Amino acid sequence: MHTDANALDPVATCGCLITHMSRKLINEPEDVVSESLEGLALAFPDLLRIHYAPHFVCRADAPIRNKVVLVSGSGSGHEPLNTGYVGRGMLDAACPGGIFTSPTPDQYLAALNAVYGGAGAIFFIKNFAGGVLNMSMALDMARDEGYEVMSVLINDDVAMDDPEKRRGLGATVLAEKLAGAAAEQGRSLAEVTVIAQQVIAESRSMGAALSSCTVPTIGRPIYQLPNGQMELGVGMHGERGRQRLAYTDADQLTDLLAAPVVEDLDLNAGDEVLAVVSGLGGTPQQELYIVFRRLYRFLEARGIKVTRRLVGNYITSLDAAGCAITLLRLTPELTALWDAPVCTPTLRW
Amino acid sequence: MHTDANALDPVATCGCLITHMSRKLINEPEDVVSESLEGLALAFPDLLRIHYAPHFVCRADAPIRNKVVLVSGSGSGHEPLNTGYVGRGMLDAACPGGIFTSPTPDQYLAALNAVYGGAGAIFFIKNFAGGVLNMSMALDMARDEGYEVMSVLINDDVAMDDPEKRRGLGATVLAEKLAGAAAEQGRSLAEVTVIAQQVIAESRSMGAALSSCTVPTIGRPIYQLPNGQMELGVGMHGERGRQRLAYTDADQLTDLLAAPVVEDLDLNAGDEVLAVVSGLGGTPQQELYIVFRRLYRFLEARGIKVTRRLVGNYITSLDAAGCAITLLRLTPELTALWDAPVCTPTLRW
Amino acid sequence: MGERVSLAQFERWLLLYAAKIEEQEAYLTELDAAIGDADHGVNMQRGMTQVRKRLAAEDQAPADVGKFLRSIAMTLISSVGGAAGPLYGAFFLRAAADVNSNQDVELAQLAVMFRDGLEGIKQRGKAQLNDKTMIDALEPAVQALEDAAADAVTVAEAMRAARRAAENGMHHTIALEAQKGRASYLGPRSVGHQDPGATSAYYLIETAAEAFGDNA
Amino acid sequence: MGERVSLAQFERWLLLYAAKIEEQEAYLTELDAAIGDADHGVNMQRGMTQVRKRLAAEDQAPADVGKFLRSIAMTLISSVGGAAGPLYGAFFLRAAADVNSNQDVELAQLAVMFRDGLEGIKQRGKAQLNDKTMIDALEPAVQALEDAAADAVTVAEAMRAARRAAENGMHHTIALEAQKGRASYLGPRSVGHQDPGATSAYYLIETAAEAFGDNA
Ligand SMILES: Nc1ncnc2c1ncn2[C@@H]1O[C@H](COP(=O)(O)OP(=O)(O)O)[C@@H](O)[C@H]1O
Ligand SMILES: Nc1ncnc2c1ncn2[C@@H]1O[C@H](COP(=O)(O)OP(=O)(O)O)[C@@H](O)[C@H]1O
Ligand SMILES: [Mg+2]
Ligand SMILES: [Mg+2]
Ligand SMILES: [Mg+2]
Ligand SMILES: [Mg+2]
Repeated sequence: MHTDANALDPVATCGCLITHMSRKLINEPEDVVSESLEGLALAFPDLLRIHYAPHFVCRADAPIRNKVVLVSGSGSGHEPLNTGYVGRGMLDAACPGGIFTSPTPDQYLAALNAVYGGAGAIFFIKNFAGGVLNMSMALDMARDEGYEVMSVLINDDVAMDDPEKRRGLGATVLAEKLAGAAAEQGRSLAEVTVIAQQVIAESRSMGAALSSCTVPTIGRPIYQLPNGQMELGVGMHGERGRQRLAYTDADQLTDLLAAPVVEDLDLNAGDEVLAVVSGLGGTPQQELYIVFRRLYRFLEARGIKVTRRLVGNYITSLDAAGCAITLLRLTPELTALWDAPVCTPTLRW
Repeated sequence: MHTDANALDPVATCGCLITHMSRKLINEPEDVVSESLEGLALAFPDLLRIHYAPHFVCRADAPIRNKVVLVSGSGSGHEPLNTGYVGRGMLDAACPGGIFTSPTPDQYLAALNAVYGGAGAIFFIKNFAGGVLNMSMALDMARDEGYEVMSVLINDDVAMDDPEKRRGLGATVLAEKLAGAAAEQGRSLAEVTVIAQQVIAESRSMGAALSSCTVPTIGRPIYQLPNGQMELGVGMHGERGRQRLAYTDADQLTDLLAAPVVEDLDLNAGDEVLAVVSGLGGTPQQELYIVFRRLYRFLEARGIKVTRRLVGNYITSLDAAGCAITLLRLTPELTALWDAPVCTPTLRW
Repeated sequence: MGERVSLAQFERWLLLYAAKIEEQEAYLTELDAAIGDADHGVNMQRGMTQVRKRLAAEDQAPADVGKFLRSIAMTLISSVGGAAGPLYGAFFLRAAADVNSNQDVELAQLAVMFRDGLEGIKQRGKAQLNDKTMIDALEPAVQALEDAAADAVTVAEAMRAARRAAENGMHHTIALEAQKGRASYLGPRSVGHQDPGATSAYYLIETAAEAFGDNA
Repeated sequence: MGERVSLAQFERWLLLYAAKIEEQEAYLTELDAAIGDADHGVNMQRGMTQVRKRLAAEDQAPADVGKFLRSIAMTLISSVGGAAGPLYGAFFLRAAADVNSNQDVELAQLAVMFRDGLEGIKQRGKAQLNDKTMIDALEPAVQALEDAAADAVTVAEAMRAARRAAENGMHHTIALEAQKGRASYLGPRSVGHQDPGATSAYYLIETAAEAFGDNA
C-alpha cells in the first residue's frame, strides 16, 4: 500500500453525506443542464437564442455578417462561464457540456453553423485534456466543411510547472471579453486572434479550494477535505489541487495565490493590471472582497497598480468554497478593449 | 419537555462542524465587515466612497445638490445588499451593520450628513425588529437636526400572515432601484416616496433554505437541517423558517414559493411582472435558472407575463443554500423606471 | 433608611455586567441561534466592550449618575445594533432622566428609575409582558423592586428580590411563544427555548444586585 | 483456421459493453472522483445509452462491420464528451477503416483493427504506455491479440489472453503517476489509484472476449 503523506484519502465518507443532495435546487440530475439553459433562455429572450440537442447558446442577432465570430465551450457547472458571456461585445456562441464534461464536436459545429458571418471564427479552448480533444475534432470537422476557424488555447494556470499542462482558468473571461470587443469593432480574424493570444500570454491565474462541490450526478462532494485543510492549485471542477495545505487565513492564502502569479508573469513596479478575484460558487461575496483587498495591497507593495478589476463569481465549480485570482498585464489598447461596451447576461456596460 | 413535532432541534452537533470555519476566506472574524468594505472601496474608487467608524458607503459624487437622497441600511452578510446598490440611479448611501445585525442610528446620521443635498431624504428600512428600532431612533435624531427625512418600510414577505410581522426581502432591491431612478430624474421627495411605497405595495416575496449559513463570529451554521429537510418561509439571516418540510425537488419548491406570492398579490391573467430569483449565497447560478424556469412556467400557466427579471445573488445570507422569489406587478411607469440607467457595483445598465 | 446607591456602585454595576456578558457571550449567542440569528451575545459583547473602554478612559470620569447612565445609553445605541441596542439604550436614557445630577440614589428612586427604563423599552419596542422578550425578565424585577421599596427593606434585600423575580421571568420565557422580535417569525416553533434578551436582561439585574447589594 | 467474428457478434459486444457500463457506472465515477472530476462513469453511461438506442432502432440495422463501428464511433463522439469520448471514438473510427464492407472478420484482421484503433487513441491523445490512461489496458491487450493471431489459436483463446493482459494493465495503473489527462494535474498524488479510463477500457476487452469467444 502506498503511504505517501500527500496521497489522497480514500473516497470520503462524511457524516453529512445524505444532506448534500438536499442542498440542491434541482429536479432529475440528468435534466440539470437543459433545464438551466431553458431558464437562461426565458430570462434573456432579447439577448440569447438557445438550441437543444446539440446544446448551444448564441446571440439573438446571430449571424452577424462580416464579423469575426467567437465560440467557446466548457462543461456545465462553471456558470456564468460560458453561457453568461454570450452577447454583443463578447461571445457569439457558447457550447455547454454535461456537468464538468467538455462539450462534443457536434455542438461546436452546430453553433458555428448558427453564428458564422463569413469573416472567420475563433474557437476558445481551455487547456484541459477532454476539452482540447473534443475541440480539435471539431476544428478538423469545421475546416472540412469549409469554415475558416482559428483556435486559441487558454493556459493561464500557474499551479502546473509544465507549460503543456497549464489549465485554462480566469484568462478565459478576459480573452473572450477583449477579443469580443475587437471583433465587435470589425477587426479581422488575424487581428482578433492576436489580441486573444496577447491576453493569454499576459495573464496568469491560481486557485484554491476550501471545499469540494456536490456534483448532482453523484450526489456528494467529489472529495472531503479533512478539518482545517485546503487544496492549493485547483482547476475548476471541484477536483483536488496540486497540494493539500493546512488552512490559512484569507491574507496568507491570497499571498500564496498572488506570489506565483506575479512571479510567472514577471510583473514589475510600474505595471498596470486587471485583477480578477473569482469565487468558486459557494463563497460569499463578502469574502471575495476581503481577498481582493489583500491582493490589491500585495500588488501595491510591489509598485503594481490595479487599474481594472472584477470581483465575484465569474468562473465557478458549482458550490465549491474558495477562489481563484487572475492578473492581466494591461496596455492602453487592452484597457480600451476592456472598457468597450459589452452586453451579456453577466458583463454589461 | 416540549415535544411538538415541529419544534426546533437542540443546538446542532454535526460531524462536520470543525470544517465549517475552514471553508471561510476570512482573517479575524471581527474584521470581516471592515476588511470587506475596504476591498469594495479599492474595487470601485470612481464609484464609491467609504467611511469607517461609523461605517457607511456613499456615492463618490455625493452630495448631489437638490436631489432627493436615498439611504438604506442592513446587517452585513447579505451582500450585494446594500453596499452593492450604491451609485447613480439607485442609493446615495448604505449603512452596513455587523453580520446580520442592523446598523446603529449614528451610522444613518453620518451617512445622511455626507449625502444630503437639500431636497430631502428617504430611509429604506426592512421590517425586522432590530432594523426598525435603530432606524426609528435615527429618524428622530435626523429630524431633530433639521433634515427632512421620510422613511419607507419594506414588508414583502408573505411567509407571515400577520401583516405587521412581514419582513423585508427582495422588494428592497426593487424599491431602491425604482425610487433611485425617480430621484435621479429630479422628482420631489413626495413623488419619490410614493414610488417607493407603490413598489412595496405591489411586491411580494417568499424564500426557502436548504441549509443554514456559517456566521464567522460563531464558526458554525446557525442550525443544522436534518437529512432531506428544508425550511420554508425564511428571512435573510440564515435563521429557521416558518415551517420545516421534507425536501422537494426544484419544481415543487418553486410552486410552494410562487403560489402564496401570486395569491397575496392577487395577480391575474394579463398582469405583467418583474420576477426576481435571488440565491441565498451558497446555491450555484445553474440552480437559480432552474427555479426561474419553473417560476416563468408557473406564471405563464396563469396568464401572467414576466416582462423583466433578475436571476442571481441579490440578497444573500452568507453561504446559505436556497433562494427567494419576488414578484412586482409592473405598470408602464414602473417598467420605465426599472429600465432607467443605473451604475452601481451590482446593477449596471 | 437613607441608604443610597453611589455613582461608584453604578460604575461597578456596568463593569460587572461587562464581565458577565464577556463570560456568557457564547451562551447568549447559542440561545439566539436556536430562535433567532445567532448574534445576541456578539452584539452585547461589542457594546459592552465599548462601555468598558469608556469607563477606562480617565478623562471621561462621569460627573453624576445621570450623565453616567446617559453615556452608557449612547454607547450602547451606537455600538450594539440589532434590537437589543436601541432597547437597552432606551432603558438607560429614561433611567438617566430621573436622576440628573445626583451623586447617589436611594431605593425608592432606584425603583422609579428602573420602572421608567422599562417603560422606555416598552415604548420603543411595543412589546408586552409574555411576548417572550427582555421585558419578561425586567418587568417582574421592577415590580419586586417597587414592592421592596414600599416595604422599606435594605437595598441588598430589594435587589435580591428583584434578581429572583428576573430569574423566574427569564425561565418563564421558555414556555412562551414569541410575539415580538426575530423569534416571533418562528411562531409556535419558538416555544421551548429561553429568550436570549430575557437572559441578558436577567444578567443586568443580577449584576445590579451584586453591585448595589454590598452596601456598608 | 478460417474462424470468423460476425457482425452479429460485434453488435453483441457493444450491447454487452453497454450493460457492463450501466452496471459499473457508479464505480467508474468513484474512480474518477479520486483522481479526476467524478464524471467518467456518467460520461460513458450517457454515450452507451445512445449506442443502445441506436442498436434498438430497427431501421438502422448496420449493413456491415465497417458501417457499424463507424456509427458507434460517431455516437460516442457526439455523446460522451470529456476526454474519453473522442478517444473511444478514434478507436472505433480507425478500427472501422480496416474492415469497410465486411460482414465478418477473422482473427488476424481483428488484431489489426485493435492495433489501429489503439494507434488512433494515441494519435489523438498523444499519450504513451505508463502515462496512466486507457492505453495501459488496451496496449497489452492488443499485443496479446497479435501474439495469439501469430500463433493461430482460436478466437476464444486469443480473446482470453487479451482480457488477461488488459486486466493486468488496468491493475498496473494503480502504481503509476499520471502523465496525461486530468489525473496528471495531481502529480505524485495520483499514485495509488486505478485509472478510470483504463478500467472502462478493460471492460471493453472483457466484453469483446465474451462476445467473440463463444463462437461455434
Ligand atoms: N420589540 C421588542 N421589545 C422588547 N424586546 C425585544 C423586542 N424585539 C426583540 N427584543 C429582544 O431582543 C433580543 C434579541 O436581540 P438581538 O439578537 O441582539 O437583536 P436581533 O433580534 O436584531 O438580532 C430578543 O431575545 C428579545 O429579548
Ligand atoms: N491523452 C489521453 N490519452 C489517453 N487516454 C486519456 C487521455 N486523457 C485522458 N485519458 C483517459 O480518459 C479518462 C478520463 O475520462 P473522462 O473522465 O470521461 O474525461 P475527463 O477527464 O475529461 O473528465 C482517464 O482516466 C484516462 O484513462
Ligand atoms: Mg470531465
Ligand atoms: Mg441580528
Ligand atoms: Mg439576534
Ligand atoms: Mg472525468
